[in-house]
Amino acid sequence: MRFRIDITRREGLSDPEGVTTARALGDLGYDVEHVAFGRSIVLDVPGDDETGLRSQVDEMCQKLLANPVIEDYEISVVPG
Amino acid sequence: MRFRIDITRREGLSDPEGVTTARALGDLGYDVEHVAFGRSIVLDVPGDDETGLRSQVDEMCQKLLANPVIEDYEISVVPG
Amino acid sequence: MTTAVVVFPGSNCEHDVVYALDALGHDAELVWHRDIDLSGADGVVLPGGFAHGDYLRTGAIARFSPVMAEVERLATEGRPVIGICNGFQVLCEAGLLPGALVANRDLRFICRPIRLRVESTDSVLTRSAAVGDVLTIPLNSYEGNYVAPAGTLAEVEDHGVILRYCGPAGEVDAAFNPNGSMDSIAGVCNDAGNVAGLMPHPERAIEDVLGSSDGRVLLESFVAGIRNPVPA
Amino acid sequence: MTIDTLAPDAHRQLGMTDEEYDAVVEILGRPPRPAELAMYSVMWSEHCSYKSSRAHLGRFPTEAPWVVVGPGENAGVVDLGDGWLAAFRIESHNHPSFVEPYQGAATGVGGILRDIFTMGARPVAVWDAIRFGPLDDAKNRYLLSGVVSGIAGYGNAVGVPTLGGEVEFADCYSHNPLVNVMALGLLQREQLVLSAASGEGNMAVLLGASTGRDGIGGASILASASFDDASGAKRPSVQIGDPFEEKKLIEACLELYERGLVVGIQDLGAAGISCATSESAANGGMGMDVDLDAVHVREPGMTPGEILMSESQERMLAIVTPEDLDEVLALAEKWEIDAAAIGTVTTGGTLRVEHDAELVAELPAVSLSEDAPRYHRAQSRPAWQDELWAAGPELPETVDVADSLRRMLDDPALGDRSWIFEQYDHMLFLNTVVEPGHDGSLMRIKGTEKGLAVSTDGDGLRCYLDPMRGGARIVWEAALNVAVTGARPYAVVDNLNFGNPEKPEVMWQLVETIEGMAGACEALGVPVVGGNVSFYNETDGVDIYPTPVVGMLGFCDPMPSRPPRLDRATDGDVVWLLGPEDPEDFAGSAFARIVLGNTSGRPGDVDAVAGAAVVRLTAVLAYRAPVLHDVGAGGLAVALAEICIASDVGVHVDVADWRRLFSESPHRVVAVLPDSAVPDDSVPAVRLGVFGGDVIDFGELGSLPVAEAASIWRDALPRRLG
Ligand SMILES: Nc1ncnc2c1ncn2[C@@H]1O[C@H](COP(=O)(O)OP(=O)(O)O)[C@@H](O)[C@H]1O
Ligand SMILES: [Mg+2]
Repeated sequence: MRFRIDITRREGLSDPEGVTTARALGDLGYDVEHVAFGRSIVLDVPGDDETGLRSQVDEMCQKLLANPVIEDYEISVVPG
Repeated sequence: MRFRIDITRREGLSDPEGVTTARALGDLGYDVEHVAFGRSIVLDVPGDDETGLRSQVDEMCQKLLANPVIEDYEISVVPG
Repeated sequence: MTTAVVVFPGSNCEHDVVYALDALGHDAELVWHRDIDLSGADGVVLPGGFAHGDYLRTGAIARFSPVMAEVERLATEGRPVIGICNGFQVLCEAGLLPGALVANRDLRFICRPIRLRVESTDSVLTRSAAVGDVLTIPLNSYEGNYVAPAGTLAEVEDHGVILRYCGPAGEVDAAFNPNGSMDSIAGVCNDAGNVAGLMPHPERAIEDVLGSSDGRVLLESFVAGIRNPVPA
Repeated sequence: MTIDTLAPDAHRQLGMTDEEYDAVVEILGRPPRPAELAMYSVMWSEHCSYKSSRAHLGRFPTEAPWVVVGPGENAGVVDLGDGWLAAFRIESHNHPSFVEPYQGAATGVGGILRDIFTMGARPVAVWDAIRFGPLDDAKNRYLLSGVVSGIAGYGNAVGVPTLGGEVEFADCYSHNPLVNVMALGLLQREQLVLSAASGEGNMAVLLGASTGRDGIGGASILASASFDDASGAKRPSVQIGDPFEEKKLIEACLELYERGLVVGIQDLGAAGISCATSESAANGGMGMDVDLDAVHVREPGMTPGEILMSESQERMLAIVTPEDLDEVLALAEKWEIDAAAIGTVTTGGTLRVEHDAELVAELPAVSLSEDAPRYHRAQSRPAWQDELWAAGPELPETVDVADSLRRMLDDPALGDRSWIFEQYDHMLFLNTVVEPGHDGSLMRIKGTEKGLAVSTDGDGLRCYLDPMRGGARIVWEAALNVAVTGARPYAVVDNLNFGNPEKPEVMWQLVETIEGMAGACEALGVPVVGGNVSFYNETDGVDIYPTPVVGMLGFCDPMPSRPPRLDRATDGDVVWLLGPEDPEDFAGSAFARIVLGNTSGRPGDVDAVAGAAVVRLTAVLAYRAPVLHDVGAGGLAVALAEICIASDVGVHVDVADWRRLFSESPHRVVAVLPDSAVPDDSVPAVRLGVFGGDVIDFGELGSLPVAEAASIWRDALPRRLG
């Protein structure tokens, strides 16, 4: 089964990368209001029991893939 | 309007983050088959003419946000 | 005429480059990235560092700095233009050099002297060296992993590779590839040879008291290139 | 509840005692406004006020003819001659690094760098002294990797090389890692700037990053106060470092100094704007009117209290004359950083803070610092101390020397540390003459003959076993570590990492440690020019080892043209052991810990007279010896092995008594000399043997091939960290 994890910086924490990129887009003459960066991870886990696998992926996020202290994450199933 | 850009490493080009993460997950005892890393950028562009704004965002990607030499990208509209 | 050492916000090796060129008796001047007139420049160095914090993609934002239009002009006119480390990444992003640089294989920053084998002397960085020379020069990067799509790589292999990571006897082999670069590529040049980039820092290897002087031959090549440029 | 709606009696939640609260009422002659209470609670917190340690720090010697600025300012400053000054300081970022290792360590680097360029100096080097729990626990591996990449991620990107440091492992750091970072800067005498705000009508300009809600109270007890949770999980007090912003801030500030545009300047740290404004005003004997509406905020709807207390990173407060204001703002624009005049210097010493034309604070600026409480907390010698001393290692008749050496070389604290320092740019600026991987690191000052050597040293276990002796020994070790490069010990900064000061045992440890360190500094004639105290390093009531860390600055002029290196021993070189030898100093040694599994006993004492003689001779020999290496953790055997591995050559030494190989008595140096002439008669010198072959050969006692030793040693960290 193919899962997709979307990881974003938690609100209230500064996002220097977003700010810097927004400024760069402005210098290029684009009018953008807000830029936020995130990471996405796509992984295939053998099996088809969605709830079981999902909780496994959630565990992976807690342990390794995301940093719960400063990041929020969302898990979704995507077509393999 | 809020757009979301998903950027992924082009097939066949090394994705060290993916490879290393797959190994790390294996070490933690998880059975994952394939891990691919990507980045996502969410940005707000004033206006509501989707096609017009979309091509503008596409231009931003071509020019700055993605590196066509090694990356593919996908643009989608997301709820603001 | 002096050589322009471009300073982007976040650059940090600019003073070292000026110091090294000076040690070779060559004049260089710092140029702020917003300057748009390099008519006085006989050559350009894009130094190492973290232009714009390396945010978004290393080199991605810097390539749009106002000064880059002039850098491209000089490059197409056949003037010597080199990029060191972050400067190399900027030149790749700007399309003045082929390929791109991504995160090191082990996802760790690498700061240590490594060995390089000279692959070609048809570039402004290597013309004073000899093919097969083995040079010890410090590497200092997180995104030093050279990649290029199959087609591009073939062309680069054909006439663009100037330096490869190697072992003590010049052997090129995965064991001596510090960061996973394709074909152990450490430095490349454009078709004309007047634009070249490399990940290691020649300016950090110009005095024995710093551990090595092997970087001199590369910077001497650049200086020689300025005195009589390769025709475009 | 937010800072702005604090009930006046909320002081307890802010970690203030009733007595401290009464003192505030006394000072103000009325109950404090919410913002005022928040300011006092942070400024009077242990972290900002040193209320438990100040009474004892006075014990350190702080004077010497070459001291330009002693403790008290943002960094200590010493004179290097010919107009050159060096500014340096050490800081801890222990708690934040446990909460979020990457950002905690990164912002630790950012903070200590600001302390340096606040003085007018260009930061040129960083050192990191870090401590974790054992690496067989995944959490500790995660913390180590995170801290190291945080230091690398910030230090490399901000463009300041990390020239060295140290690392130790022990159970007591498992839930309380220690991350101490030291930074050094260089400046010309006329560039020296202090934090004092002077000149009525001068402007206070806030430079750098915008002010957000991050890290409010992060440095103080406020972090654990209930308003922090109430303000929502969305606002953790974790701060995100932005090395790019700091790099621009450094260049902008240095240009401001160069053009003589600042009267005074102060970095923003704990308690953000409230601390920076009150301290610069207080230091100048002035007051200040502050307008919070002028502050560039990152998030809409920030309350005055949040703006005042925010600990957002990468900000500085410069005092400039009204005439220069425009030039200052223009320069900030050139470097692409924000700048805003947020205050005016006033006479009378009052700090007045307004927001929306409303008065949110009005208090005597000095009262936040000078009137902070001072405690003489109870001290008592721990009941366990005697048992600890009695339980020292039992030395067997014989030991398997080769196998013991193998096990010690495989220890993460003794093995190759390049896994760490090769992630740090340690070459930028072309000053690094002796890079990390030897003893002290040595940097040149371009355009002069001068050299600076630095070593950071701590020894948690020994300081736990005997705080006074342990404290003295780390100073003596640091002194030898710089002496082997040819430098003479010149000045010291210290970072005192301790447990809960409300426990008499911890206070005893602190006082003993300071006594030991101060005594050693006096014997060496080195002043302490700055430091930092980190208390409350305890988890579930268990305190860490008392862990002082010294940052020793050594100075040489001229610098040796070919300073000693571990990799310069060759066939036929004669190897000597210099200094007094005690074959029975095993308490707290690597051998006892690793081979005997014993971490008790009483470490041997230092010998000031002999120690000083060894340091003196070592610094002299550095001008002709190819290799000098002090004998530290692991004793003589490990010191020799390190030289053999680095130089890829064997050695043959004959010592009949195995204990001489592993004992860790202080004041000893291994000296490699090209000839067999006795080095000098001012210190005991024993001819140990000769280099050659490819085996580390201890004669009767056993031997180990250099290649095998090397691969074990090199793999010690990688095999654990991948
Ligand atoms: N955390 C660290 N960061 C950078 N360098 C380190 C670190 N730990 C150790 N090193 C380097 O490894 C070498 C050996 O460290 P150490 O054994 O503590 O030296 P010594 O025993 O002489 O004090 C030194 O050059 C030191 O700078
Ligand atoms: Mg040492």
